[in-house]
Amino acid sequence: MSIIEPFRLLLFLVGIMAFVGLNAAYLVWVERKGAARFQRRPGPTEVGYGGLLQPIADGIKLLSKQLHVPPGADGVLFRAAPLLVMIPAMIGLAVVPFSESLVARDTNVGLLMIFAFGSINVMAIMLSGWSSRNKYAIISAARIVSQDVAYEIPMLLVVVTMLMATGTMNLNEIVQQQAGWFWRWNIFRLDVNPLMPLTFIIFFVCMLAETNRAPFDMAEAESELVAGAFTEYAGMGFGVFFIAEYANIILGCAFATILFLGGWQSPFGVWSGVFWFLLKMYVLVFTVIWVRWTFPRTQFYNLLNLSWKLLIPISLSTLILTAVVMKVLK
Amino acid sequence: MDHFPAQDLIVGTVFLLCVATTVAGALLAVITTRIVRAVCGLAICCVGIAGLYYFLHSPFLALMEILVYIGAVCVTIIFGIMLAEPDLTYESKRDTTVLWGIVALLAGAAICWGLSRLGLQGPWPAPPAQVSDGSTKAIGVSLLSTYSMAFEAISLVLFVAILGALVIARAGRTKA
Amino acid sequence: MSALSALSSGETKGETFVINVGPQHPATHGVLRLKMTMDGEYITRAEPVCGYIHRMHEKMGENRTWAQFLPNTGRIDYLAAMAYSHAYVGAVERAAGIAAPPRAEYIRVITSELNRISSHLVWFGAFLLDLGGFTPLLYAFDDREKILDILEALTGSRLTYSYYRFGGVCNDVDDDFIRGTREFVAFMRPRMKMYHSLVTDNIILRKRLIGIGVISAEMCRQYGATGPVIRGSGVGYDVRKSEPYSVYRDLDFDVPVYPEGDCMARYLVRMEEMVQSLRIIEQALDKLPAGPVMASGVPRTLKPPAGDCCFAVEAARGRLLVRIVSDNKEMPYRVRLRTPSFCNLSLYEEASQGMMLPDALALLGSLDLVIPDIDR
Amino acid sequence: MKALLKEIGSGFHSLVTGMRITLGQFFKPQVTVHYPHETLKMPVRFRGHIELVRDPQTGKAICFACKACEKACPSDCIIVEGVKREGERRKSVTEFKLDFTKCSLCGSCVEACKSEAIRFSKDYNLASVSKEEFIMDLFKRLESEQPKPPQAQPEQSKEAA
Amino acid sequence: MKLLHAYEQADVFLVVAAFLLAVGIYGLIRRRTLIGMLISGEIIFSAASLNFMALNRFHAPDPTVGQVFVLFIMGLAAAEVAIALSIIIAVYRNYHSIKARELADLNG
Amino acid sequence: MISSLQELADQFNKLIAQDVPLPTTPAVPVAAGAQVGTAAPEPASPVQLTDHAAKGFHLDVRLRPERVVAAATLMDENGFAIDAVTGVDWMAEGQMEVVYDFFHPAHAWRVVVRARVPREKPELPTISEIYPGANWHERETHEFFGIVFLGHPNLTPLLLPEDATYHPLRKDFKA
Repeated sequence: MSIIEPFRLLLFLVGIMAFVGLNAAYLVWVERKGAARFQRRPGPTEVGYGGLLQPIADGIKLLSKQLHVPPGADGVLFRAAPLLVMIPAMIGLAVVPFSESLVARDTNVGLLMIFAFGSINVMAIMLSGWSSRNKYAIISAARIVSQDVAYEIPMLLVVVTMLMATGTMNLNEIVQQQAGWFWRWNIFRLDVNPLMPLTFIIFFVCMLAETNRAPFDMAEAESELVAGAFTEYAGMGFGVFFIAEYANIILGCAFATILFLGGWQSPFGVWSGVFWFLLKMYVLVFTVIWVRWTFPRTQFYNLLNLSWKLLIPISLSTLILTAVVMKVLK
Repeated sequence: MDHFPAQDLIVGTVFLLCVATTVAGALLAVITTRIVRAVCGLAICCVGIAGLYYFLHSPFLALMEILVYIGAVCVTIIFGIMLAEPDLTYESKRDTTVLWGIVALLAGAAICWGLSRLGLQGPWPAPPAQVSDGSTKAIGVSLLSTYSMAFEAISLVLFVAILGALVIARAGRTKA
Repeated sequence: MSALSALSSGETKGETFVINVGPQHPATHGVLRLKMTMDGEYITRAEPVCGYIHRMHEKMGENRTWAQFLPNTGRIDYLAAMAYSHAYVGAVERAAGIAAPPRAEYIRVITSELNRISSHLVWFGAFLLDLGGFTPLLYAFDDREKILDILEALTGSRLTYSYYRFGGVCNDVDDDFIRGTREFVAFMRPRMKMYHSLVTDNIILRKRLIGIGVISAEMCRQYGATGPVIRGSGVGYDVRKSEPYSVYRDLDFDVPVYPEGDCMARYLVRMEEMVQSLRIIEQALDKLPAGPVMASGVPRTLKPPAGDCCFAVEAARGRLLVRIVSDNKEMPYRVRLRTPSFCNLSLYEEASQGMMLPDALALLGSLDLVIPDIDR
Repeated sequence: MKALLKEIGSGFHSLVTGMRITLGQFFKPQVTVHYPHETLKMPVRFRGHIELVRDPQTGKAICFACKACEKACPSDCIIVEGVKREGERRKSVTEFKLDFTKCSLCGSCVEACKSEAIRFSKDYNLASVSKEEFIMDLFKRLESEQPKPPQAQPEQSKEAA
Repeated sequence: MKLLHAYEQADVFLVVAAFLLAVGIYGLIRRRTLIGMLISGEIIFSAASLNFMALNRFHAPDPTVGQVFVLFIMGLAAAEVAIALSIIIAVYRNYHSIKARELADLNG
Repeated sequence: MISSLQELADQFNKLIAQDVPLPTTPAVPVAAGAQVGTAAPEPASPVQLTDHAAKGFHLDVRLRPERVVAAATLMDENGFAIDAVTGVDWMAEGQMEVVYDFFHPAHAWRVVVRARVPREKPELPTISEIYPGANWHERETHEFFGIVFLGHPNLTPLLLPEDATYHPLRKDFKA
């Protein structure tokens, strides 16, 4: 360990926190503006130019509110849940290579790291729902578990497929393998698996479900469960869940970019860098927002049907296909 | 100077923190009266153990510990609590008689003391020359070569467990 | 879900628990309350509790002159106020033996049908909102705004029009109105196609609506459910056809009927009805006769001869019946408003049994309830 | 199996179509009017609260307190008082109270008025923190205004796109 | 500075593992509900895993064997939890209690 | 199943044939100030075909309160749907009228069934067993008029507050 390493790590940690914070704040703005554009409204305009200061105003508002613990709730868990929900995104982003050198911790098990800590997310939301002592919240918590468990399986299968194709769990190496023109990206690696674009779509769908975004926002389902697991949260408790939602979207989109879209590689084989990574990631983030403002919410059993009857069989077959192709053809 | 000044101090402290987390989590898991907090204790304990694994040069297993224990075991248990725990997480104190508490405490202390003695005094073979590099490749190779039979057996056990769980859980259900 | 049953106190038995949907809940569009006894996410009993905005319009009718009660009729179903005025005006005209001139009748039909489209657009948006789709709501409101602009220019108000009078309507339509309405009709047709490809064809929506919340024709008959609810159950009952009032006899339109009885059927009935309404409006504009818009010789203070009579219209939500009893005085002896939402909601308890919570809310949305229409 | 594949295909197609439509709307101009920066012009028949009309010749209120509006009002929110002064043919109004908290904007009063002495204002920006402000004396309001404004209601609005 | 290099001594890990086992057994005896017992059981599993890992690191000739066994233990633990919880739920359905004592009539 | 309204009228006639004739009360009260000529002519028969264009319904049936269930069964057998149940308070005559509206979903038939109960003891059997939709209508009629529907499963206020003891649509009710 060199003398610089701890400082570098600290710097990155601060950087990631700032990145997550800023992104969460401004993705809210993008989401509101985007939703407004899809619905042909102006969106926020009053605070700052084009409403650019709106997230700050919202943040101040949330900060100035009291975190109310409902009577009968489990106060410790109720307060701990918002903290817990931030951990996975923070740790996950620490292993994400934004560019060849711009990575907080370049580890050999980066891929596993994102998944391992991602599982804390489920537990955090479940605890928040449980500890609120609210019927809507408990229904929501039960939904979240079934949903996340159901979608973790196809997602893991897809990732295992990618693991077979890349042969490494080091995210930086995965990106480096995709250097060159854009048909070298994993999503177009049809020589490894002819169904690669489909695999990407499955991954994207699972990511939407894992981050509880529309059309899979069963847990929040405001027309049924008011605000689901977050019903009882006020002030910054709610704010943290809000930030975590966007942090998880960022992480999911960054992960998809690395696995499928060549990370920081440029589509033309030259001038690769952090710019391309962010561009690809934000295009995916925009797609997430776009999907949300287009579709109605799925019903619970449809969601599980989709996972168990469609996504899992397809992702299993792509896994087997990849194994066969790689064993037979190589 | 290619070493950070207090590197030893930091690493040592982190290790001790891991040990403390493990111990605290385990104690929380068995002492608290609220069952959900007990699960949280288990989760904390697992985080600590994951840290210990990391210090044992096995980051892969550290992450698997978190993935399996927190992501699967703890979540499943909380889910089970939601389905089956009737009186909102409290374990009533009445059932735990003082006698049982003392018996449990004695048993725990005895086991702890005995095992520690055994562990500390045991004639262990000499440590290997080279330390494992924590590579996942070696694990994978041995899983699929030396221990492939056990691997298959475990997968069979998991499969049967899932089927069994489904059958048992569905048995009392009226609605499909 | 026993943790939940531990949360509900007293009224639970075994595995069930009670949740309150409403009176303040995003799914109830107003102050309706549903007391749901649930087993997990399945509903064992959903009891509607209404009356939160009950205003006793029927008693108000007995304390006002015949003409003074007219503004009230626009405030019962605020989304389709024209039909309610039409029913009341029709009943009083029938009792007093007044006949409105043909131009007025045509204007009534045009405005009623415009109002029906605007009401269905609100339903469309709100229903999609119940299902978690926000964007179609805004598109629907954009279209509805065009109708409201047309009606505001004609009547002076956007929701509570108070436009009809005993013996006619209070303002004549002008060329702007006719041009604006024709433009709207031309605009709305491609818009409906857009809705179908954005919403109706959507696989998520289809999965959520097809086969969900089936209401049989027999159940509709026993509960007196009417309008799109009964037409979605395969019965082509429409007051405009079965008891033709105004000039509907002279206009050519179809009554859309879907036999499935599920949420999708009711959805499609309403979507189809909007197209039919456009057809009616177009024809009525073509046939719009010249002449006065008020009958002559309507007395200033009306005293219909003693007796009772009814007038039924097809409001946006179904059969609306106004029964008046007169004792030959300035004020009605009795005004009875039989509103469609009341009867449509009454079958909810039976129809929602055993459904999952989100499906039950889809069913609730597909009934297209307006709360003041239930509570009056 | 074939049906399943067909459903998957058509379902996927429907999702793509939906996203194409919303993206198309994304690039279209917005349809909302950005109140209060933009306002709409109220139509001629807009029913706001009522106000008294000034006789252009005399500069006084046309209303002669016949109380037709008071009778027509279903909500009892109008109180009109008038006196018969010496040398005048008709009564003249001294008090015209509108309890706007009760008014349902039905327009019966304007319709009942035979001499067109009341009309609807085009004012829709009505807000107050106290209830009393909506119990307004329209006669006093008329008196306190400038004697001869060409239009009682200034056109402060502009046509929005 | 022995304490700061504790992570390089097998003894520390073995003592922690022994402590975890003891805590697990304490919990197993003291807990009255099935889920509480399950949690204690998981802690005992963890103790075993930790022992495997420690000995693997410090004393085993083949550095993978311990890790492989810990992976197996994790698999078994997951299976155990799945089965145990389904049994608990089934028991709850039939007895409306998951207190071990109240299930005594399962004995006969 | 009937094929014409005349048949239905005959069935009703058969239904009430064995009853003692109803007391001859005018269908509507003639108010003190009104001219006698404007009052509706008293129907000769309790079962009467009416002109839809003038009245809004086709068949007007007056019967004794005990016959209400039989009448509802008759309507149900003939495929009619419940339209509404409501009351009218004829205070001057010391009576309350319960009005049952029915419509036919397939034919354009509208039937009105009326029964009068004394104002002091306004009781008549419920038809909510036959038409579950009548349940809410009867609850509403009960809370507004105080008419008791015997055998009704849940005669609690529906629209009024649950502790309401007053009946606002009675003519002697002053808010």
